[in-house]
Amino acid sequence: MVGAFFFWIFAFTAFFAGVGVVASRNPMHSAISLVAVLISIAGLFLALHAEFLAWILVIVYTGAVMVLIVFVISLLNLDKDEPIDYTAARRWGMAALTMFIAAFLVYLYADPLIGAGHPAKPPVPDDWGSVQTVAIDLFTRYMIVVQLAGVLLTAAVIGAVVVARKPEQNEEREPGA
Amino acid sequence: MQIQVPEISLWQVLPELIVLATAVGVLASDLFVKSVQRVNVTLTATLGLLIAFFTARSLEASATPIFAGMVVRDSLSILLDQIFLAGAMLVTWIGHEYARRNPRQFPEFTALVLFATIGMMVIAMSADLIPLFVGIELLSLPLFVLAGSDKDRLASGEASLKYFLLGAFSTGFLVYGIAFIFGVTRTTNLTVIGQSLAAHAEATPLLVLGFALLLVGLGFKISLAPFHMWAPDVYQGAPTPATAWIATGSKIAGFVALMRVFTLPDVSFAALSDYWTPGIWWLALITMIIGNAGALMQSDLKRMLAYSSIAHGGYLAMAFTSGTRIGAEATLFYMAAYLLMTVGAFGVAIAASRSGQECEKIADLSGLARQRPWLAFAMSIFMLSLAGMPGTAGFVGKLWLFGAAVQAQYYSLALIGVLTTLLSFYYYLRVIVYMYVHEPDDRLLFNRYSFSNGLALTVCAVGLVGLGVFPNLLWSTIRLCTGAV
Amino acid sequence: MTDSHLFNVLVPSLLKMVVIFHVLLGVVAYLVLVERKLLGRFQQRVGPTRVGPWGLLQPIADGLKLFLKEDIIPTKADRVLFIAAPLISMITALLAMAVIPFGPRFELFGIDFGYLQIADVNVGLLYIFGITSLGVYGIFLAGWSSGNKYSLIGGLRSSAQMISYELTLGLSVIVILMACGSLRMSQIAESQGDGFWNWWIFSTQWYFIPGLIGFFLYLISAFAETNRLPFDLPEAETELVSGYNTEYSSMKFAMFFMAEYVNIITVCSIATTLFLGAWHSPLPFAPFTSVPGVIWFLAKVFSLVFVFIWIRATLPRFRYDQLMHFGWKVLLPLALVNILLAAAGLIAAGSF
Amino acid sequence: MIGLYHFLILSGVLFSLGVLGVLLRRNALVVLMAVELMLNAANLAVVAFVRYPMFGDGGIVNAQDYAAMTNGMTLVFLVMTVAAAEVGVGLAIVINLYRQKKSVNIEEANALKG
Repeated sequence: MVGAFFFWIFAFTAFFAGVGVVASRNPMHSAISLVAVLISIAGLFLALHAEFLAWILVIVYTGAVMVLIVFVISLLNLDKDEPIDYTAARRWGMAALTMFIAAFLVYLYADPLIGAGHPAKPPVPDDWGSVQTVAIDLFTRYMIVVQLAGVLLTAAVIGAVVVARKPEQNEEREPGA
Repeated sequence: MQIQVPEISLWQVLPELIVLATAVGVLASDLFVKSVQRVNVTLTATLGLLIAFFTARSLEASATPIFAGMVVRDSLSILLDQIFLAGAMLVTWIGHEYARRNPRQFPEFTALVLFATIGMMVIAMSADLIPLFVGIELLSLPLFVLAGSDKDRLASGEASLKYFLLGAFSTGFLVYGIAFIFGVTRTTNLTVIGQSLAAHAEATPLLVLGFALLLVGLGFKISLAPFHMWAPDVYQGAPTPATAWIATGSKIAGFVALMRVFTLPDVSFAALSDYWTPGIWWLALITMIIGNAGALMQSDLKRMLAYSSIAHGGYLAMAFTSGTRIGAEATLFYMAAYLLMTVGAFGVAIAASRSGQECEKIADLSGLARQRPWLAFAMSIFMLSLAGMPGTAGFVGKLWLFGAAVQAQYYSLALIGVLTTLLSFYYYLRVIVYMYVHEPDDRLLFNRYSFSNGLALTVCAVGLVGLGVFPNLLWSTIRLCTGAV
Repeated sequence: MTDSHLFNVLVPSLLKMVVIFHVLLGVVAYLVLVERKLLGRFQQRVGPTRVGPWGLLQPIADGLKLFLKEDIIPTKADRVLFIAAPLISMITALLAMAVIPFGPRFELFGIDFGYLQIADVNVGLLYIFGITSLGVYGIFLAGWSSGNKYSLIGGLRSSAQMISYELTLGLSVIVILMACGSLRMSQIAESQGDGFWNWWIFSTQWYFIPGLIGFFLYLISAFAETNRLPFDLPEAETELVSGYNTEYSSMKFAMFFMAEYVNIITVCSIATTLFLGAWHSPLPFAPFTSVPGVIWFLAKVFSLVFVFIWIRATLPRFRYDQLMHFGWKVLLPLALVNILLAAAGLIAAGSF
Repeated sequence: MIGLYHFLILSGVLFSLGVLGVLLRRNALVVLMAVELMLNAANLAVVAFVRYPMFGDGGIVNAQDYAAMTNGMTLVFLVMTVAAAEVGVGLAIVINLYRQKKSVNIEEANALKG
């Protein structure tokens, strides 16, 4: 019962905030809606016994990534209303998307594995999805991908800095160029 | 609590580590050595890539996955490592000249090329969807930046934005596809997925959805039609060396990812080939037609090459659809040939600049043969090879590609392939006509091209002709690869 | 969930919640007075003395004044976010208090109340970082939604500053996680009993260096996180006319004001729990151990708060670029080196 | 009773909203946010799949389930990492373009046509 209650609360918040992301005319409102979506998803993660991921989601996404986005929005002073575009190509896109959702739901119900009934939900011990359990595997089995993620972040930092850096005026790297 | 650390076999990933060290070394060398010409950067990169190349050659292949099943150092990955490293070297060389002329382009260019190369090498050796995904991103992020590296041109910034937004969009599909595949099989390990799918070869709707989304995600990366619309804009807007690496490295790596996920027998989705081949069949068909038709109408050289690259993606996908061993071999061979001819073509586009003016239109090549005969000759080889003229690697590759399609009884696909190839002669030959027949339309002379660029072009041209005449040089290695996997 | 279970879990929690909440708000009100008095002393003045004996009723007068002021929403403001911003600030500040263990286990009327802590979450530390990282939004949105350039600059500065220093804040605490092996606040507190030499500030491996460095890194970044001098650039009165809260008045202003002081108490409580032995007495024998744990905890917290006020009275404000350089080029590398040190110490001691 | 497909449907809806945002909006930053929505929808699906094994018998979890759990969580963790890197690079690219054009409208990025 308690689980269902939390699910519906978070699911509805996530849905309406998700609509807010897409439908808000002001980018700042979109960003704040996205923060709400992320917090709801973190709540759903908690309901699914993934507490490590839930808090990482809050700390990394809402605490850093979204703050960065919000920062850029206000830095660029983008709080002007932007009309949403309903030109033909985009209408097609929307139609295709609606079809996708419909097909997805039909698929879901037609799937013999799911349609027959809910998959069972085994009771899990306390350390399921806990920081310790996940961290141990992250640093042993998945060590190489964690290292790779480090390389990726390094590349991203270098890339972001060189792209966002102001082009140097009067740069004299090559005389006579 | 007892924590078991899996075996750490760093020497197995030594080429990747060397490239990483080189990337850091390149950044450092630019920091500490103030060289106007940036020779030090190119030299560092070349040295590092050469060492990595020979390290990769000397590695011993083994089909047993390492690092707890995350990556595998089989002969396929070793071969592809060499292809990527060679490609990165060529791109560094042609990029050297571009950077010399456009001093506003930042020196981190080479380092980012190297980071992207690491991503490609990771894709080539992944035995699991997680490193595959991280590899794809490690490949994409530096390329997004490279596309925007020329701050003097508005087009570069726009290309970068378009590439980024579509790349991120496709990542969304890719991740969602992986999510469904994980949901059904409860693992991301390709070997385990292959085994469990082979055990009960039944495609549940969720699995099909997973395939489809994965295919869409990868389709964006390798610009298969109808997911190709970003390619012409990005290729045109990005600085030419970046374009060269986007067009070759990224596309080849995307196909390698497809290969790792879809076709390798016993380890991936090969058991369910009935479900995904029709999808790729149609994509290949549309891609060949759209790519070639689009290229016909272009007057911009890079845009033309972009459509041509889309078309070649179609040819590769065609062989890929067959899912046979000869198909895989043909794909690998054509990848190598495609790398040489495309990097070469972009290299000529860089070299054939006039003072203060980059070569953009095809017409800008007018009269190249008279002033820079070697450039024009090399470009002719690249164009003829792209078109599939006998005597070049392009011809041999295409022959095998079509052979694979015919062998798999995809007659209509092969027929379309041959027809569009014939069509493609028109636009490739047009370039040659401009170079040899047309007079230069103004008095501006072509710039002298640098040693590094000349070297790159020579390597490409010699390689193409060499592989065209003695295809066995590469073919035997490739057979070893597909035999081993 | 059975009734008795509900009773045993929910009632103690609720009671603790009510008590902690009210004590906290009272403390915040008087903290302002304490700060003004102390600042007075530091500056050779006497501070507020008029309202009540020794000015003791000053907080009530201040509160009344704020309540009675006109509540203004600027016309150019983004109404929804303008109203939401102080709420976010206040709520995140209060939420972070939920996992702080003020005292050891205790029983009342035969009911086991557990620790004097509202919720004993097993990822307490992550929870705190998660919640405090949300606190940025309050200040930032206040600055943005006011429709005033000073406010916006204040908001931008604060978000940049808070993200930058949050990194150091998180990394400085890793040392303790490595030594203690738990994220549960009560467990971290329990692990520091029997004398001050067992507090994590002194007892991390490799002598006491990592713990000490970690503590000071934590304290410095805590100043930045709470926007206190010398890092109070987001609201610098002299250059930004109070920055993000320029346009706020009445209750909304009071909420920011309270959130700031609640945050100070929160960071000091976290420091106490993590580094200073929580509720444990400094010396493990009779006269010290007979003092209740809560008293020790509060004593440590208020010593830290005193340091906060002392620093405010002593140091001048940083310039913005100095602040960023200091955060990224000094504190962050130091925190990383510190983690390496601690790891080396732990391995040397055979704890891994 | 909340089951797997409650989560899957929510994830599908959020994903579609993200796709819709990408197709419909012209502000590059909003498009970026819509992409984040897609990635998080995928993450939600993975975490739901971890909790509800589709072939499981509903019994006590065993070591294999733990392996699958950490596998899924690692996937989600890396998707988050990658998304963070992507946002960093993306914002840099947007700022770069804004410097040149004073706009982040992708429809106005039309120097490239052919």
